[in-house]
Amino acid sequence: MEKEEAIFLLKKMMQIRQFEDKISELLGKNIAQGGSHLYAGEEAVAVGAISVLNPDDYITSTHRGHGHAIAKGGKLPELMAEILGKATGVCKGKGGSLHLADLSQGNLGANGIVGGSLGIATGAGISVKMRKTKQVVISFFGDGALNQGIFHESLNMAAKWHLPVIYLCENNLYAMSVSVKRATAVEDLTRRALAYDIPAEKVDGMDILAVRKAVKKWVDFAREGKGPSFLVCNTYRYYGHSRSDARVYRTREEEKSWREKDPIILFSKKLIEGNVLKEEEIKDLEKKVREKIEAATKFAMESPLPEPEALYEDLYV
Amino acid sequence: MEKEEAIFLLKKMMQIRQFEDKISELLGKNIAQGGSHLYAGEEAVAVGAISVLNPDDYITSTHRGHGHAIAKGGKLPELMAEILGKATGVCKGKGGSLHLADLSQGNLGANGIVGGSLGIATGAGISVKMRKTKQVVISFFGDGALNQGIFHESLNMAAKWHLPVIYLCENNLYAMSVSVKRATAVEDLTRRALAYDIPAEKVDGMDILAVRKAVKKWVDFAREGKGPSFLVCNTYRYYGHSRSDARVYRTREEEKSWREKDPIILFSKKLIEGNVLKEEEIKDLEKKVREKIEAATKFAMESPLPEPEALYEDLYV
Amino acid sequence: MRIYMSKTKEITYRQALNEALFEEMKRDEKVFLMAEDIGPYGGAYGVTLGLLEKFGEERVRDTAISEAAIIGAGLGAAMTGMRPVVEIMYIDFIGICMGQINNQVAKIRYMFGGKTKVPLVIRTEGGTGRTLGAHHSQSLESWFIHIPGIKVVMPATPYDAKGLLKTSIRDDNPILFIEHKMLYNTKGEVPEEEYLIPLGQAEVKRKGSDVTLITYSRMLLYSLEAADELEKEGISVEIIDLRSLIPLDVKTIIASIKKTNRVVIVEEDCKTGGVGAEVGMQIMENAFDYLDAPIKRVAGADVPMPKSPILEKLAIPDKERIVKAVKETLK
Amino acid sequence: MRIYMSKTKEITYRQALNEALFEEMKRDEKVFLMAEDIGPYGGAYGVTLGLLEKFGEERVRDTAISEAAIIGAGLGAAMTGMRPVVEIMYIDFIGICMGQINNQVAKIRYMFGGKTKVPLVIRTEGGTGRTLGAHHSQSLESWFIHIPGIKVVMPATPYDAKGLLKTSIRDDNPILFIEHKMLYNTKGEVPEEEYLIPLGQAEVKRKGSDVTLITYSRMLLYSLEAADELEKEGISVEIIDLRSLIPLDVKTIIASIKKTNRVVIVEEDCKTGGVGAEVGMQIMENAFDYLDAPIKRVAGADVPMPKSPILEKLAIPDKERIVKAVKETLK
Ligand SMILES: Cc1ncc(C[n+]2csc(CCOP(=O)(O)OP(=O)(O)O)c2C)c(N)n1
Ligand SMILES: Cc1ncc(C[n+]2csc(CCOP(=O)(O)OP(=O)(O)O)c2C)c(N)n1
Ligand SMILES: [Mg+2]
Ligand SMILES: [Mg+2]
Repeated sequence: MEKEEAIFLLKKMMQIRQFEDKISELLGKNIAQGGSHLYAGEEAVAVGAISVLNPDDYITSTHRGHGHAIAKGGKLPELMAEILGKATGVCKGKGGSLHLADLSQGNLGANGIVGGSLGIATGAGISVKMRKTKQVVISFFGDGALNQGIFHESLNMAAKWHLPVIYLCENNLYAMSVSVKRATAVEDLTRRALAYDIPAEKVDGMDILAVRKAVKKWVDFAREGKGPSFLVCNTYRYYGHSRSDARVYRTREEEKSWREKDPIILFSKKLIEGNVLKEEEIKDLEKKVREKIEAATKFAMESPLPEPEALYEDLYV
Repeated sequence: MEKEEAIFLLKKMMQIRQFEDKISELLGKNIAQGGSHLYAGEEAVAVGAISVLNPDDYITSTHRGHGHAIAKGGKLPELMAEILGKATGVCKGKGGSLHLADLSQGNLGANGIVGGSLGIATGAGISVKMRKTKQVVISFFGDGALNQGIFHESLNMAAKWHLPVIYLCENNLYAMSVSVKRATAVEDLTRRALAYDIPAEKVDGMDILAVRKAVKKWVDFAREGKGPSFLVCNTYRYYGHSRSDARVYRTREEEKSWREKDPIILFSKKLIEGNVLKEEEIKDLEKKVREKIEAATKFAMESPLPEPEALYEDLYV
Repeated sequence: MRIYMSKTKEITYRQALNEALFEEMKRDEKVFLMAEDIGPYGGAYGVTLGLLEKFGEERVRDTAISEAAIIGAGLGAAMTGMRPVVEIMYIDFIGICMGQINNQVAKIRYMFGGKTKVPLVIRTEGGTGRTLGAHHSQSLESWFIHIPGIKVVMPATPYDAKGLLKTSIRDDNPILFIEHKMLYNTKGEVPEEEYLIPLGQAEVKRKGSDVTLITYSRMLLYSLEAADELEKEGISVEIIDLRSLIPLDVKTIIASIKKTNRVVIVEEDCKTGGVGAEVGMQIMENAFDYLDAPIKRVAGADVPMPKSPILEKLAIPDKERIVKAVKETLK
Repeated sequence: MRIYMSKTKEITYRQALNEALFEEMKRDEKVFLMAEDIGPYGGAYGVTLGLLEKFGEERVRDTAISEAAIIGAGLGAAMTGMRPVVEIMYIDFIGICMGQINNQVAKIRYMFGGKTKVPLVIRTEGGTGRTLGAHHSQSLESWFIHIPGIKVVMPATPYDAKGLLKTSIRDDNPILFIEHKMLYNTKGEVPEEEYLIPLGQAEVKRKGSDVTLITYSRMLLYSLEAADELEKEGISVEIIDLRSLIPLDVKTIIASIKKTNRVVIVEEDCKTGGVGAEVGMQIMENAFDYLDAPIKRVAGADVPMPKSPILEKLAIPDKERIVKAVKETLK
């Protein structure tokens, strides 16, 4: 692993983690309002997967979309401002945490509806094929979204038309409070894809290099015109589902055991052991990220609210 | 096979065939109006499957529902009257061909929406389990309905809760004009069920005894509390999808090859060969059925139309 | 306005709903719940907290995220002898199961010539106020008043919430029961003993003589505030809380208008094609001659709900806009 | 009413739509079709016949029966550079993809701060007349006028069908384009050369002075018949064909009312919560002082559409009911 690349990956993961911790703080202080589903713990998935994409490749994201947005090149100040509902936000304050999007970066958007963007990803795949651009699409969604009918309809469509879409399931074991075990008869989620002859694979979602390797393989597969794939990344969200979640459906021990597999710590260790980075360099990186997050927060907090006229703008072209 | 039983099965199949031929005739003469999806060719499926049910077991049906309704004990005059929109129809003329239902017979209804009754069947399964009645449910649907999201949601729910539902796919190769081949990447439809660990099987849907045997097995399975199953019956509809269908999507040869497997002729032959029934007995049976169909048609045609007041009746309890 | 025959207690709207579910489940074992996150989690807004412990997993069923199947299965169970209470976590998600509600739940009884009944309650919640953005802030009730065969109930107070939910569960027709996210923590008096409220009866929540203000759900609270302020200026507002949109209590509305000759409708949903349009036209058809001024609608903006708190506030009626509309009606 | 600049030909509504699709697909290779049974079958009502042969399987895509994915994929393609025209075979089925239309298609541009556009046309058809029963006879347009972000177009004549569909395909906003099953075989004059019709312009389809009759889609035909009959009795009816419900051409409506002071709205959808309610209230709000009589709605019955031909006929407006309503307005 090249040093530069390692730094890039580690930095992105740190950005996400600190972004989320910051938002948690802002929510606690009521500076951020409304719902926010935090991605902390799952950083290796977004960063690992998106790091193998080209800038003009597409992703679709979820209600837990901060990580994807940052990994896909979203600017921290604009993202932070969006979450605070400011005019300077990436969606001018109209979308908020649940609707971060940036088409100029190929991010077709977070989505407040579970499974809501699966069709969009599939359609982007059609578009790519028709325009013959060799772009690929990664569709992110959770283990809960698998139980939405549109998941199944989309996979069938993608399989039939050999669309260049990687359906990437972030299996963090729970959909809100309902575990995969309680939601579905078959815990091995890859079976869903096999019903459509879509190749499927499971990967350790806490290990950024494992995610990268697997995604790279399926991205190449898609780019070569071989069609869709299905990848289940096993991971965990550190925070509750949303702010009000008392986490009664899981144990503190389970949470602890996953924290021991923390993707940032794990990757840092590997880099140190492999002599790619020194501990101080990592500390230093973390500090720099912190400064960026603080700057972004400052920018967001000092940004103006939308003007009243904005209410009626942007509805139609 | 007992003679009485053989007669019962053959008679039911003949009733359906002649009912459908009669409706085709009435549509041609514009005596029957509106849409009608004819079941002719698929008789072995409905009759075979429903013949192993108890009267208080449930079925849900489809837009191609005449066969299911007749097999589940529907009275021919009432069914015919319903299709003509008469006050004496089983739904008082409000449902028509697409909405034949008779809860007193356990028929939870035909459905104008493809896949529209899959959830209903699943819920009936929940109800049966909660009421501890040992009833079972057969959910009929076509190969096209497999591509509706609710199919997938229902199977997952049934698998998770071990519901006593037999999901029975009438695979007649086409959903309107789109063949299974063109609609889905995987022609082996049983794979869809395996995604939920639901046992699945394919059977020759032109052979009533094969259908009976398979359905009997899964009905017993359900009654014993072992959960849902998925059965694909391979069959063919003789008529076009609906009246206006020019059948450009399939060849006359293909049609002919299926007619050679006609379920009524096939079963008749078997009965003659097995010395269960004589050819004259079968001819006689056919004649009697014809008389019944004529009587039902007469009843329906002479029946009164609904009174204007009926328009506002039956909406709320 | 209400005189209680029995002792009362003060509880929240959330508790009122929880009590209604508890009492009806205890009374009738055919009643069961089926939805996402209603078990250990207790529902997104805590309405079902504790019910799993009391009634077990068979009667408090956590499901996968499969709204269409939840409704479909609820219907199937309702047609075959059970009385399910299902839930769509936010009304914003109801589009996913709109086919099931519109074509199956609402139509099956009529299509089948009245030979079945569908005692199914679909609980959901709607409205703005938590700056959750366009996918968690909608007020979609007007879609459902346009679906013959389903009743639509929208309580604004703990008293109404409990009494109407209990009645809804006992009703043999399908019912869409829409709560409001900003009401769960509001408090009100509720009788200690059991009571029911018939569906289809609006309630005059404030007597007045100058203007009839028609509203429902959370907008009742804003309307009451506005009326208090207007009273100081000598304007007397009569407030009608519809409580159920289907059946709609036109009688109570007309009776009030005959007295005031002026109408303001306050609704949180977006204006075009909203509930106020229908209510307004029913007034037009039944009381045109009593109107001394055009009916006014104070309604949500015709935009998806923006996230930004400042825009969200602008997008829906508030006290000031209501006060202004009432005054304009009096000009 | 129309004066043609060029030579015309007489074609059916079906042909008009087919020509519009053909011309736009030829003009712009980004335009493609995706739906059930539009290929060899040519669509349930024959609108896409011949297009597969002309443009191939990539641009005329037969799909599985997956309405939600059809809409979702159409949206994804529209956001990334294509101009899909998708189809929902009957508007009755649109509930299945209502979540995709309401939450995704209509809202995404606004939610994303205007940073995307969604040039997506959703063609569908609605209405009664073929005694197909409750699942194939609905008029659900009013749900969509309550969804900010999507335009709703409903042509009644071949001329309008062609011109409006072409404009819709070129529009950068999502459009629900609703045809009527009983209009496909109707004929009308259409220019030989290319033309477009702007969205949001109602058309006065008949000039008159006594009553303003507002209608759209198939009800235009019944309204014209009624006006002919009324003319014999000396009653002069002005008929406005809305053509698009969103945007709604309030100006043309008000201009007419200022002249006639009387309004009848004729709509095929069921009355409660229907399009007429909104149109009526906009008149109330903008032209109350010009009204000499209450606005009348002639609308569908509030029931699921019954199969029986006699009941179906009773359930929707006909010439007689329109005539009667116009006369009542004049009393
Ligand atoms: C259609 C729909 N149903 C329910 C919800 C409420 N909800 C939001 S997130 C969530 C859980 C999603 O689980 P999963 O897909 O596993 O993603 P995760 O939250 O675990 O990242 C639920 C039920 C929703 N937003 N949309
Ligand atoms: C949701 C929905 N989409 C489309 C249709 C139109 N349609 C009616 S039947 C049919 C084909 C159904 O195919 P299949 O399920 O295989 O049943 P079959 O007609 O072959 O018996 C279609 C597309 C419908 N009724 N409902
Ligand atoms: Mg999850
Ligand atoms: Mg089929």
